[in-house]
Amino acid sequence: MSFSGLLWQLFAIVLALALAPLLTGWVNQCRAWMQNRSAPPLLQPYYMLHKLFLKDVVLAHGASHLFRFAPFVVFGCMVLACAIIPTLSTDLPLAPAADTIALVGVFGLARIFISLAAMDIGTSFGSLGGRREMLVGFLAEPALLMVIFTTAMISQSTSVATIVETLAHRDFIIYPSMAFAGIAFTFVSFAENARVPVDNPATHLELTMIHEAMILEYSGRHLALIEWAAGLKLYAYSCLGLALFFPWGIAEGDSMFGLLLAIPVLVAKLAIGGALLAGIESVNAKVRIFRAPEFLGTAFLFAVLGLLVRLLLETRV
Amino acid sequence: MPALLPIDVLLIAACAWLALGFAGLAAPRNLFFISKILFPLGAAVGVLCGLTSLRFLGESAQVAVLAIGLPDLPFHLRLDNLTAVFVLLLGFASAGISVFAAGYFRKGEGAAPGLMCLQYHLFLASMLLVLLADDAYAFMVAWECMALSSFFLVTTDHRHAEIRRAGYLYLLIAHIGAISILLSFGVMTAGSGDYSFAGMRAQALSPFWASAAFLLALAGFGAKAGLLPVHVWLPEAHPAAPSPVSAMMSGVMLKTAIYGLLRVSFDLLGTPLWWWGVVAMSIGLATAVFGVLYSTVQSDMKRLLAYSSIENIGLLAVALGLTLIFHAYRMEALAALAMTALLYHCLAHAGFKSLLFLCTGSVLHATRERSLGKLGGLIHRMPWVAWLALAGVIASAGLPPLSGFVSEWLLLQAFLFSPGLPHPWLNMVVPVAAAVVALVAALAGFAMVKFYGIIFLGQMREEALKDAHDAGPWEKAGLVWLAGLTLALGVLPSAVIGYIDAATRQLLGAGLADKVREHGWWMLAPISPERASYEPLIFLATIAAAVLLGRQLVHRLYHGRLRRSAAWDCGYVFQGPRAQDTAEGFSQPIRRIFEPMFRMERHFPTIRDERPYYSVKVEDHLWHWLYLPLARLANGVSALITRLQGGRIAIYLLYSFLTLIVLLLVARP
Amino acid sequence: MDFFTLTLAIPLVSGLLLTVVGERAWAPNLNIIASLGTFLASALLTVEIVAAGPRFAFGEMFFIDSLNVFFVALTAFVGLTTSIFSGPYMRNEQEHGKLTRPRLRLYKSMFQMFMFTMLAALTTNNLGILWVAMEAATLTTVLLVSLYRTPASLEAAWKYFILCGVGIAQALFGTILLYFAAERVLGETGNALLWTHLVDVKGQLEPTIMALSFIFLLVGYGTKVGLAPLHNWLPDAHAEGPTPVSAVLSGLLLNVALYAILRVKVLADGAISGSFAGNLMMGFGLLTLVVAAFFLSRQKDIKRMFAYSSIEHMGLITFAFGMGGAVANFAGLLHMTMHSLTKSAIFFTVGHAAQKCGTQLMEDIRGLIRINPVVGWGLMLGTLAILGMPPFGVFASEFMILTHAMKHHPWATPILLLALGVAFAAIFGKVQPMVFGDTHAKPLPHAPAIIPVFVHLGLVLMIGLWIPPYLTRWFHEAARMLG
Amino acid sequence: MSAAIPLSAQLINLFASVILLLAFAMLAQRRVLPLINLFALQGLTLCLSTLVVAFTTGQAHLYGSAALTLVLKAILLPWILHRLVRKLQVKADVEGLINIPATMIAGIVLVMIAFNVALPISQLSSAISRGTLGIALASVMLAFLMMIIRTKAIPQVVGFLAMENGLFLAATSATYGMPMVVELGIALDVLVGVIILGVFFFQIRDQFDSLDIRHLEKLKER
Repeated sequence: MSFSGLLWQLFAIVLALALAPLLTGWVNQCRAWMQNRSAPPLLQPYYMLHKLFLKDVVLAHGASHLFRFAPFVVFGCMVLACAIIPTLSTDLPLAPAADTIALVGVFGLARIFISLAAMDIGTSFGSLGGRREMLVGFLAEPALLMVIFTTAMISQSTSVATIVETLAHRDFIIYPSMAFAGIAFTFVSFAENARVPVDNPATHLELTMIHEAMILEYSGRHLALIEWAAGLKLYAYSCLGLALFFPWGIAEGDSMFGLLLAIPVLVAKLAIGGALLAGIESVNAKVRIFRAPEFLGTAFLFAVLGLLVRLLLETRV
Repeated sequence: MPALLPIDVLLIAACAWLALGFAGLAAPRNLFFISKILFPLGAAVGVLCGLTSLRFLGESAQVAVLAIGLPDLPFHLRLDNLTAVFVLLLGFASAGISVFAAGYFRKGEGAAPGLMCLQYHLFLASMLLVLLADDAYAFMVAWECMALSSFFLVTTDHRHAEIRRAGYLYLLIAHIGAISILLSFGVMTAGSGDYSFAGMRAQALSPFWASAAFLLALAGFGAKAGLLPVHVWLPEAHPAAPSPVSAMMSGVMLKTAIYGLLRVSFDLLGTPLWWWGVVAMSIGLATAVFGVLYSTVQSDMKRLLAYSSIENIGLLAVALGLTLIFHAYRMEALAALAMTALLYHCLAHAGFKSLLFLCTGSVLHATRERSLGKLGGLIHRMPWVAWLALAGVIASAGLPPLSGFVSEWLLLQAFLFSPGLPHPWLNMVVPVAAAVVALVAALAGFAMVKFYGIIFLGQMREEALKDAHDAGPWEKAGLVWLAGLTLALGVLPSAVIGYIDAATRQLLGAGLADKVREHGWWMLAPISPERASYEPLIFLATIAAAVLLGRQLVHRLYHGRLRRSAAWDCGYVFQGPRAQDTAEGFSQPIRRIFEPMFRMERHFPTIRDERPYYSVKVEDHLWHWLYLPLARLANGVSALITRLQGGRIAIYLLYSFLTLIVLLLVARP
Repeated sequence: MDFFTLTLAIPLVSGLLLTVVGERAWAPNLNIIASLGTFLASALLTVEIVAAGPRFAFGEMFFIDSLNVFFVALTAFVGLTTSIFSGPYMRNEQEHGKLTRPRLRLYKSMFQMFMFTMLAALTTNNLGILWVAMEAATLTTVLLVSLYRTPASLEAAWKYFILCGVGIAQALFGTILLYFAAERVLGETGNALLWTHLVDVKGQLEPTIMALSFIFLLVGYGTKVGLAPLHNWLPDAHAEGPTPVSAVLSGLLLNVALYAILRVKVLADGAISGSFAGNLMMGFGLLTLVVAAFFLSRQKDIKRMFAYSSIEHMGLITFAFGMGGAVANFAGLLHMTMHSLTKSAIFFTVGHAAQKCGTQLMEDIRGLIRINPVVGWGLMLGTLAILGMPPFGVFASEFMILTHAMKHHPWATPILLLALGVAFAAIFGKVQPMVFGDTHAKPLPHAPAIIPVFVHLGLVLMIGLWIPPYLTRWFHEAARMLG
Repeated sequence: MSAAIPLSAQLINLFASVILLLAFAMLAQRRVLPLINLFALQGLTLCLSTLVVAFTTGQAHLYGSAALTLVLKAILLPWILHRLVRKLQVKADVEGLINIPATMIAGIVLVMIAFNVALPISQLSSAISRGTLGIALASVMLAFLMMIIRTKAIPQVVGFLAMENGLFLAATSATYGMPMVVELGIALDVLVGVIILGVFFFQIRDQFDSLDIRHLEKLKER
């Protein structure tokens, strides 16, 4: 770990903070285009955050300290997640702090806090949202772990940095297992980020919402932080997906050139990814809440299959 | 005067616990004396035990022979590193529980305090003796004393029929388990008649008999630990007991069963066979899935925790199985990893599950309510308990940065490196097991959110909850101690592994400590940092920094204004407490997804109902598939045999006559 | 007068005396004092035997060695505690109108006579006298069992008399056969029934006759031990007699009958090569154990249930002696001791419990711990002890029996454990609600004598944790004698 | 062969056979008073057989035994039983659980068993009592059978006493008598037993208004 490494780490975090709302805006824009709507401005999320920060917090009478504390924790968790996922470089000082398993743990921690906060006021929708979020979570989490296991077995490591290094800088080998893992990962990301087949971030339709139901009672800076954290989560998942399945372009070591090159590559990859995400969302319909377990169960199965394929076909590779 | 050896200190501690118990009997109704003097002293003894074993860990074994026991088999005691790890667990966990208990017992509740004091300290002393015992007789005596004293504690409030039933079931299964353990010991002596553990170690058993011994031990200790299918007592007994006792049973007593399994399979039996591990792992997985699923659908807070204990025991059995597999194939580094996960999870579970049970105790005291359907919103009235319970909940859900995550992380790491096993079939199965473990961990989160959210968050479901009060100073102290342990185990894994490594090394001949120490005390990297690493302190610091910095920045750049208003709830007007999810409602998705796993009796309201209601009762399939048929069978046999006693004297004479004639005709020297 | 004479004379004399003065107010005290005297004499006798070795008395008529002196001491001790217990118990019965003064007189004198017959049976050297004493013990206890003169008690006594009478007749046939065999070796010297002489020549006794004789003796005395399927009198007699009688029946009479079998087994083992006698005893023991265990779960009457528990333990002990060898014999002797002490303690508490609740039906006995915690805890601990829970001594002996069985007869272990498990489930399931829970019963006019219960349980507890060295020596010697 | 058997042995065998015959007769007898008489007759035969043994072997105490048998079994006990029957006004008919022919067949089977069992012992025995042991065992078993199939108290007791007779036969004829002290003890026990039983009969009759032991079937497992 070096001073410059530390600087780059900080830069990665700041970049994440900055890029996350942009990614959300970009996805929204793409979606609007594909759905023949007039698109909101690309910077709309920033405006929203700014406005929300300006607003007073209106707190329900029954809210406890946990309710006020939770947005910060969720935000903190997402910052940490973005800090350890190699976006630009694999040589991050914070990377050893948490490997992929711990990364799943971070997401889990955030989920627990947001669900608990949702139950805190004691409204019907709040607890409904909390319950559904945990439902999605308990199915998505193991699937994600299995995806990670598949990659971890290839690289003999659970450290994200090592995985990326292995995958990106070895001779190019086709791993069939990675295809399974990739599909599973896509499924999981949709569910985790409250995207269409499972949830719809753009509606408040009471009977179907998950994420929005949980944050109904939030306002002002709390809501801003949660929205920001949601953006960060999308960013983190995207970066994780890119790092696992399309790792090329991420710098190894802290050579200035490599790092500088990594920024535009990342932006480009994110842009493509975001557009794809919007596309998939647009061609799909939201499923009933009880189809979500099937959807995620499929993801889990794919992930396990990936693992088995890895063991069956590739152990001697 | 020779220096006091650690084993002597522990013996003195056991005697001290006994003495404290009998001191309580001297003044059975003097609540102040018992709760404010004896129980804190008991806690001090617990700390002493913990510190002694900390000091001891890493040293070579010490033995002692007491002058009591059978004529040719006096009590052998032995303190080695495996024992020391569990004594550590016992000492530190019991210290917190004892302090809590000092504030918990009140006047006019259940049995006389003096009696409770005796049973409680007897329970502690017998657990210590279980860990120290080095021959079958001493072990069985201590083991059954432990069962007995805890049985009496469970049935403290024996006026309720269901508590008596729970106690009966508990003691019955404990006894049957004990019989199985005794048989296992018997097999291990291999007919030499030497029932000291040293004698058993010296035997070289054939694979068949070694397997028999292992399976018997698994059944016997499994009955104590709550492994499927002999788990049925656990969800009955834990809720029935007073909360400190539930905490002690769940946090500490279940671990003695794990201790026994470790002792038998690694110490007494020598080299394991690979399929033992598969058996242990399969049972463990089934138990874990069963436990966590049932835990999510409970409506009684202590039952929920009890099922969660079953889940954790399942995970421990999985870790045990994995260790056995690795050890059987001489992959000692990986075996050490899995065993470290196992021991770590023992410690972690002792901390967080005791903490949670004690929290339910405080809630129970404040509200007199155990049913989740009648609680809610207690974070406002009981902030201490609520915030400390949060630590337990996070740890129990296996989330960073607390203790539960570390052990889960280690376990998953062990799974991850399982390929390379020489057995292709195993190679395939083991990762699937890892998937199940992941599923279980995630479901545990579901259960814990339910537990915490419904008890502490939301609106109060009953009017009376407004009078709830926070825990008293003693209770708080106990909770803080255990929460502190949970946190310490969460953020200082390398240091802790440095201690428990001695036990791993003793059992497997390999350990993690050297590799872990290489990379500094803040980093946990069991193999190498390139392969996997976890730095909980930095992890925690980063999140904390983000939280604080975020808050400061937001407040500095914008403002910190806040006002209160009614909740929004999509404009829905009727926001009474009944609009919230009930305990049953919260778990509805689980019941629906895993429907075949449960035996449900549901009542749905119809249009014609005058007073419509909905109810659901979840029961255990195994109870109906295994236990009731067994009971019917025994009853049938017994009905058949009772016909012997028909009351007619001529028939009785006939028996006698026939016996004589048959013997005369058949028996020949 | 030496201690042995005293041991036999005190119960005989006081028994006769009590038939005369048994209605006086101080008669119960006389009963206790006589029992105390017997106990002291037997204790001193024990000391003497332990110090000086075996001895004869009245020529060669009586013979006291380390085997029977231990039973003598145990019998005298349990007799003492039972007489202490029966004081307030019988007074309560009298005030409930169940017994009249003449009956009480009969009770006291028969109690002492019973003690005498048992002590005589234990100490006699002559197998014929042994038979006579056993029969006399039956007769005295028949009177004790029918003490209440209720239809049920008469029925129980009748069955007891007929079944045990028939049984003991078979034992007599066995004794005659034994004499027949011995006579061929020892000649018509009149010594042919003296055990000490028989032991010296046991190798020369005719095996065929000895086998036949042992079968008759086993079936005969086995009826009295309560071996299945000869046990049918036992639960009735235990349930319908006064509780102190149940205590001594279970605690002492069964032991004495088993002792008689043991004495004969030594001879049979000497005469017959192979383990003919041992196998028979193991078979009976296992059968008894299993049958009794399954009987337990359907009991409604508390005394009946513990009677079946006695049968079960007798089965276990018989099995232990059947296995033979130093360890098993040691364990069997220890188990006999533990069973006597524990079971009589249980019957003491059961007596008080039944008296308090006015019934022997278990479903009507509830919440003992609330009426009288001492009785409640006594019953609970006693039950746990008899079920073989450590740290009580029953576990110590069961541990030795089981481990020995595992070593030498592994096939029997599952059966033993099954029976013990079933018994545990049955007894504990019934006792727990009796001890715990709520109740409406009222206290009794005379406070129960509860010290005997805790003295017994205390001893049992002590032996579970620590067997005194002299006791060990004593057991070892006796076990060696049994071969 | 037959010439080799001395007269005394022939006599003993004869008496033993008579005892066996009487045992069969008792098994077949339906009425109470003749049953008691048969029992007395059996006691008398036993006494005679003992006398023969005493005379042959010259053992003094066997004369005592014979006298004891005469007094107790042939006179005292039958007399007590007679008195009891009169006092208790027992109905004369005896009801059996199974009919007489079946009982007889069972009895014959029993005799065969008994002889078979006693065979190895008889071969060991000295010539004088060869076979008596088998007969003694057979009469014990027949008495046992009688106890099983009779439903009234008094016949059951008679069966019990007949069993004692069989035992006595074994003790005196097969083994030339047990030591006197044992015989005295046995006799005392039998006497006390019968007295106690007599007391019992009155109590049972008081309680149940009958001596039918089928009333005594209340104590059982349900």
